[in-house]
Amino acid sequence: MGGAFSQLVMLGSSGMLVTALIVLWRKGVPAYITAYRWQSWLLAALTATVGYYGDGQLYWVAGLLLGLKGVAIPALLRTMQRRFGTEREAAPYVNTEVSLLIASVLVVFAYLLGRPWMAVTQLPTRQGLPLAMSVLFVSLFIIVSRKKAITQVIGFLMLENAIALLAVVGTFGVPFLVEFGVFLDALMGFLVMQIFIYHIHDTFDTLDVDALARLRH
Amino acid sequence: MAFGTVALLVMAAGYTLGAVLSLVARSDRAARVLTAVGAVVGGAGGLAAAVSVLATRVSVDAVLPTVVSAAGGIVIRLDPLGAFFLALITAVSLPAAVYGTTYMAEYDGRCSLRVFGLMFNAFLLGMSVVPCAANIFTFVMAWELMAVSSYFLVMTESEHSETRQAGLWYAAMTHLGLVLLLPMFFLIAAGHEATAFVDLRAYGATLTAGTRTAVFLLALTAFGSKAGIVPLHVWLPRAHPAAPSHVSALMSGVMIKLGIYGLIRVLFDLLGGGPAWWGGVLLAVGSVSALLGVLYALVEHDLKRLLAYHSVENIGIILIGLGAGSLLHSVGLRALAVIGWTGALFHTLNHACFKGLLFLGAGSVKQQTHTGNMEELGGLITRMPQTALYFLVGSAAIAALPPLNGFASEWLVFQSLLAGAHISRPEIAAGFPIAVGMLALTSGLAAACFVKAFGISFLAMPRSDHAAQARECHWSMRAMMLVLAGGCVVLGLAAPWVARGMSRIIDGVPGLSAGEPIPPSSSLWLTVPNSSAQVSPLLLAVLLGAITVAVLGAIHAGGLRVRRADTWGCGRISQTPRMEYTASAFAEPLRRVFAEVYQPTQDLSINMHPESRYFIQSITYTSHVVPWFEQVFYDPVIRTARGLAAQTRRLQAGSLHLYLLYVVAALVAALACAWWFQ
Amino acid sequence: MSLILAVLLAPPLGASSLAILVRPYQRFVGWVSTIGVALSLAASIALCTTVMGAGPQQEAVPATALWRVDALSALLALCVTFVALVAMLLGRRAGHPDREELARTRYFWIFTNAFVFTMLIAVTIQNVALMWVAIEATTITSAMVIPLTRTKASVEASWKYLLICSVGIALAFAGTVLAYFDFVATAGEVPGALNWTVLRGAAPSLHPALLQLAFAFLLIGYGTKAGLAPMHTWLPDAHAEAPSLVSALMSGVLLAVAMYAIGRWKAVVDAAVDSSFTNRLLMGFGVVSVVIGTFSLVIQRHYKRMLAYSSVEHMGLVSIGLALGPLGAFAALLHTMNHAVAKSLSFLAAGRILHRYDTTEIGKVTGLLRVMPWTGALFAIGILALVGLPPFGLFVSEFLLVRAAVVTGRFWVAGLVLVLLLTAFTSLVHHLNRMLYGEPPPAVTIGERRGWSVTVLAVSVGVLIVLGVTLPRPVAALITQSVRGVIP
Amino acid sequence: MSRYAVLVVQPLVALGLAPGLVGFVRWLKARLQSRRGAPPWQPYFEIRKLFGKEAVVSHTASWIFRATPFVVFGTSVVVASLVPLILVPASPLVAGDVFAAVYLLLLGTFFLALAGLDTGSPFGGMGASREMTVVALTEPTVALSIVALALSAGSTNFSQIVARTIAEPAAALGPGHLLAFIALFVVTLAETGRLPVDNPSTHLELTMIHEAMVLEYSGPYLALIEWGSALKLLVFLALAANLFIPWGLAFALAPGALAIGLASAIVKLGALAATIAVLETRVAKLRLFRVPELLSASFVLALLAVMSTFLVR
Repeated sequence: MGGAFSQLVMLGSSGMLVTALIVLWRKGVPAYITAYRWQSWLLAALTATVGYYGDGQLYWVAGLLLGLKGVAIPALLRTMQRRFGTEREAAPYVNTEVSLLIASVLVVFAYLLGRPWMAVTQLPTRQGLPLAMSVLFVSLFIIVSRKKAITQVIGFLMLENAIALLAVVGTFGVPFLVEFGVFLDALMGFLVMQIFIYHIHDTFDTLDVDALARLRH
Repeated sequence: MAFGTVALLVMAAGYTLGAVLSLVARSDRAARVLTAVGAVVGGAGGLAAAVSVLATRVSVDAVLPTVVSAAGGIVIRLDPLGAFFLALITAVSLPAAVYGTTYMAEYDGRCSLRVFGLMFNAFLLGMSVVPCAANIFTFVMAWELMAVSSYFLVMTESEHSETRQAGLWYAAMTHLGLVLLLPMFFLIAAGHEATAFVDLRAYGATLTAGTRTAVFLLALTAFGSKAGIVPLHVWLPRAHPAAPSHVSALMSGVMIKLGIYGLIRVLFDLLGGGPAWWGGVLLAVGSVSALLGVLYALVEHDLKRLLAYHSVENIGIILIGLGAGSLLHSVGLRALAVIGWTGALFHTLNHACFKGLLFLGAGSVKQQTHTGNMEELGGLITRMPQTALYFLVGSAAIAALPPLNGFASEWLVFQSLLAGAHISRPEIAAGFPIAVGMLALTSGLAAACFVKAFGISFLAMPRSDHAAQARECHWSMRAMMLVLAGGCVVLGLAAPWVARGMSRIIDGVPGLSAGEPIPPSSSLWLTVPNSSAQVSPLLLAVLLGAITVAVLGAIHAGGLRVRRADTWGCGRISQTPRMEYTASAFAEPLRRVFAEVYQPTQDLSINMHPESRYFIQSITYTSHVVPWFEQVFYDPVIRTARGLAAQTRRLQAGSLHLYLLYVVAALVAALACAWWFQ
Repeated sequence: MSLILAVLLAPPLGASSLAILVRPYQRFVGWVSTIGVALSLAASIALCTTVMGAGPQQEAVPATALWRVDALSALLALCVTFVALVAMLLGRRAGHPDREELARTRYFWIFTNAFVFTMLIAVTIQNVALMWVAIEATTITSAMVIPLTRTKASVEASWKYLLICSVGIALAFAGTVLAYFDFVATAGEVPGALNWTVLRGAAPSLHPALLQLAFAFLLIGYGTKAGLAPMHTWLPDAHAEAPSLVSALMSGVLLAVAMYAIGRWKAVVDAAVDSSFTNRLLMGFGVVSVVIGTFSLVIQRHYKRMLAYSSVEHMGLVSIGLALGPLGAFAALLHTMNHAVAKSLSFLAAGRILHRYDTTEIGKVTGLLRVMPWTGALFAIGILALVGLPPFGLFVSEFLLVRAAVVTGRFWVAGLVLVLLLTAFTSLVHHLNRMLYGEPPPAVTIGERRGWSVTVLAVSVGVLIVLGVTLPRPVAALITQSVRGVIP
Repeated sequence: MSRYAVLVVQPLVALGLAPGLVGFVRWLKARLQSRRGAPPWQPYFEIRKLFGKEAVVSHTASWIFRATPFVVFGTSVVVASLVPLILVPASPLVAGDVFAAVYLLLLGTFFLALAGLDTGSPFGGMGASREMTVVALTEPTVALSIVALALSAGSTNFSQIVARTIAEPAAALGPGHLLAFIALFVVTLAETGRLPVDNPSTHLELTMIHEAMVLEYSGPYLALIEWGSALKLLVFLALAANLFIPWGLAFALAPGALAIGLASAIVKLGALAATIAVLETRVAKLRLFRVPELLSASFVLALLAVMSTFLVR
């Protein structure tokens, strides 16, 4: 039982890492949205499998994950993307090759960081921990390096996914009340960011964050 | 309760009431009167407390532990040393307060006299509590209250931009004092819970040599910045002229003395004296301050700024006395050391007296002529005879001319320097003659400076119509100047009696006392133990008086005929004020002699007549003396601060990505630190 | 206990929901929220007295108890409600009705009350993860208020604030999960595991290496919210652009709530491994914050940004205080309280100045004492309190902070802090001079009535002086007891 | 009682001798320049003549102008009573020591400078400014030469110094004493306005220092000031003579000792006056900004004198 379960978990979390890398690799916002949708679906599936092996409450969590992050948020992202019609990502600070290189360095760093944890826990899903950390660092890198406001929002959402993954893999899911609170925050955070993107578009008529550099010193 | 405690309560109540009532006064005039009433009542209380302690030599204790008990609460203890300084404060603050009521009349409507009243009484309260403070928190609280309220007093005429500049310099330097005061006290009380001075004395004895040196250096800088020793005196010539005159009299005459009080209390009372080099440093700093103070006073042409520089000089003289005393004490010649300390304390009292008088005189001149620049004054002796007389008494006293009080205390300081001859170790004794040379040069230059100050401002013909229309000031102002002038004369003539009182106070402080009982000294002669040098100011005054009366009688008996005529001018028709000697001309020879010290900047511009090259239209020559140590010490500090600030501003460059990069960098740093310290 | 807690938390929630339901009568909503916050203040004072008397208050069943109020949280609740009351009394004027303005005021009241509500939850909740949720909610609610004026600057400031703080808070949640992961790995699934009392109890058995890693994440996360350098970059923009009522709340107490979270986690980590690690990190970030905060003050052109940078500096001092043992913690908590009152006073006065001069440039604001004598005087008192002059509270806390540094033998910290305080003092007094004195600009109307708001600000000045001159015994006892919440 | 009498008589004798001393210097200078010159007792006639004349006072002058002559004359007489001319006053009645004497003379110069400024004429101002510069620069030298004497004697009291030098004649010939004597002699030239610092017999106002300040005085006031300055010259020479070569001073009140004292005083003062006269014929007036170099040279001499007393001891 343990082997297949941990294999599945490994598969799921590495899948999420791959979707994060897609954002670094591709250049179009629609591609980022699909990457994010895939990542949320994988996370929901992973939570369900852990629920199957762990306690049953995680099914509800998986369902909530699927509904909110798998369907609702990508749809809102889609409408926003279509409305602002921003096809191509402006030239990011770091070109694709270098970003992927940095991503690999970050993954190695996550593994280095995760090494002491392996000794600590006997959970079958412990293989997923370093992966969760690497997804976290990669999404941080996305937020820092990409110029479009929408891409930064997607980076932030992927960061939320990474932490949810960490929770699921590390502790078989935090208590339900906390899970519900985190969902609420993620949703409200996203909604507020969406409102702000409309604000930015109205006042700056560009979503390029470099324009937001008037407040200095 | 003991009389002393009641008096202290009256003092505190007087000042607080004065502050509150003047804040809520209806009219400007009422505010002025209430300020003075509060100050006088408080001052009287303080004086009574001080005199009772000095007379009975029994300290007065009062504790308000409930207040801010976490930081140690308010603890008051007035011992003889503190009482002497409290007496000095109240002796000058009473006349200054009364003088201020009429002097501030010209500020009616121009600035808020209510706030001025509040700050004036708060300033006096802060100053009076400092000598009574008996634990760290009370001392530092009173110290800062004094600094804050005096900052607002300096800022009363805030419409002038140089007053604002002066205010900023003053605030920064006094805060530097506080910033050094805290670590000094905490170093002494290191590790122990109790912060009362009684415990600090016990801890002081057990400090290691390194900590004692650190405490000495911190104390010298902290109290030096308040007293105005040379590198730290830059605020003094800026802040004192900016404040109203009776406030600068208090600041210059009394507030800087609390720096001296702090030095004595920390170095000699809490730490109980130190190694010989402490005295050497005090002596060196004192001599340099004295000399540079008087040198810069010489080339100064604003009356109040000149007096401010002289405060630096006199603080230098006091430090010479302290330095000589502590050097002799550390070498073991304790009886001789008492002369040095007596001279220093006596000069502190004298300086408070004549500096207060001079500033009040300058205030009257400024009130009548609306200018402090000596080049525009002149001929005031005929228009303001009494102010001129009191200013003359003050000038003679500060130039240490017998039989006034300045001479007595400087004579004692000279004798303490001469006592250096008895020191066996040549490397210590060698410093004393150099100090004698510098002190003598300082007193010579001081005499020259005050001839200029009095001569140019008061004598001959008025150089501007302001000076010409000057009238004698209000009688109350003149009465207060008379009180202080009388003080100078009485302190001068009764010098031996006052010196005996001083040595009894010094005996009270463990770090200073000579151990054996004080030898009885006559009340007519100032004497020096185991040396028959003696001087009697009273006898000198009597001899001078007798001779003058005799000669006057002889001349008038022979029928003195006096005829008024024009001043002789080599056949010139009329004598105009433009022909008189000016202040800059008077100081020019000395400026040329000490050119290396002044580093004067000179620029000469000759512009030719437009039509032809051969005719000169005008020649303008300007020369300024800018104190070089401001360039050497203070400009680099300000430049580095602004440079660092420019760098930090670039940190906030506006780009969101950069900010996020900072967060990630901080995360990596923290994780590395966690990983490193596993 | 739960009744008092209900009275504490209900009013802001009620007022916020009222603002949502009632569209037109915004002035009425303003009055309701002010009275509500006054009720909460009374409740927090009651909480303080009960906590002082009977020790930490907890719900009936400890394991599943959601709320826990000990001295530290009561102290923070007191600060939050006091500053909120003062701010709302001042901010009430914002509710004058015109159509487009009406929508903006409605948002204003909804999110300000929500902001106060989330802060109160953050300090009274026991569950560490839910505390994270509450602090994340404070970011969201306060971020909504900033762009109400819809200028380019405020939109930019709000976007930066939201993004940096959300990233920071996400890292904090990662830290929380790590700690929980460590706890689950050793003690297994225990109900109520995320309550910090349980965590603190189980701390000695946890793995030190993992906890240190978790604390690194937590310090960066909550440090971003607390404005510790180098994560402080959002602070000057957000505080300068937000309406003065909200920036008073944010600068005064939101930073304090974030420091409260760091304090709670420091107690847990110190119980597991000795306090040297956390002290080293806190000291490092504290010193960097004071350095950056002070040197940003030297050349500064806008007075609201000046006040923001001074918050960075003061939070650095609090962080240094937390790293200096029990006496240092006492100084840090007293400093948080004093700073909350003084900073909110200064920001509210700055708001009134902005309202009259309509510019945030220090250079353009001259002759303040003549134009608005009362507000000018209050603004000056606020600034002088912030630089640590005696009659005000901050002097006592800085006095104790330096004493703690010397007692614990860290002389270089004491020396560095004192030099930086001197630099900050000189630059703030310099800027204050430029504003208070001189000729008032022609376009500005001279004169000011001694109105309602001036008396309110005078009350907070009175509080500052009481804290400074006669630190009352109950307050000192409350702080000493709350020090036990931070130092194990 | 007799001790008090001596205390009064000694200044009177000094007063009597002073004009004669100045007259002797002028007469000897004239003879050295092969001129007949006025007889040495000419100044007595001048003073008597001036007392008879009327005093002309400028319109702008204040009471200070009229008080200064009495202050100058008074301080010189008091200093004369302190300095041992004929008899060393052993009584404790002495009103001051060497420092008191120096500062009394400073009081006199202070008021003289003020009087110079009072009349408002540029010459008075110039004289006052230069006089105060010279006095300020001579103060350290005077102080240090006193220190040199006091170091060996252990006190600044005149009688103690004289007794000490008589007790150990060898010390009188030591380097310290010699250097201090030369330094004090240079200071005497500067303080009393002799060449090379100031030319007493000049008529060009721009070159005067001492004379410029007293330009405006006439009648009895001028007499008092002239007499006071002459007495000041005598006091300085007596100081130089009796502190460094004290032999011949009377210690007891016996008439014989007093006669010897008077004789030795006259001889010593005459010798010093002669040296001044010879010096003034040989040397020209220094430019004002070269005077500080001369005074700093004398300061260095005094400093060496003090240092040598350390090394010798």
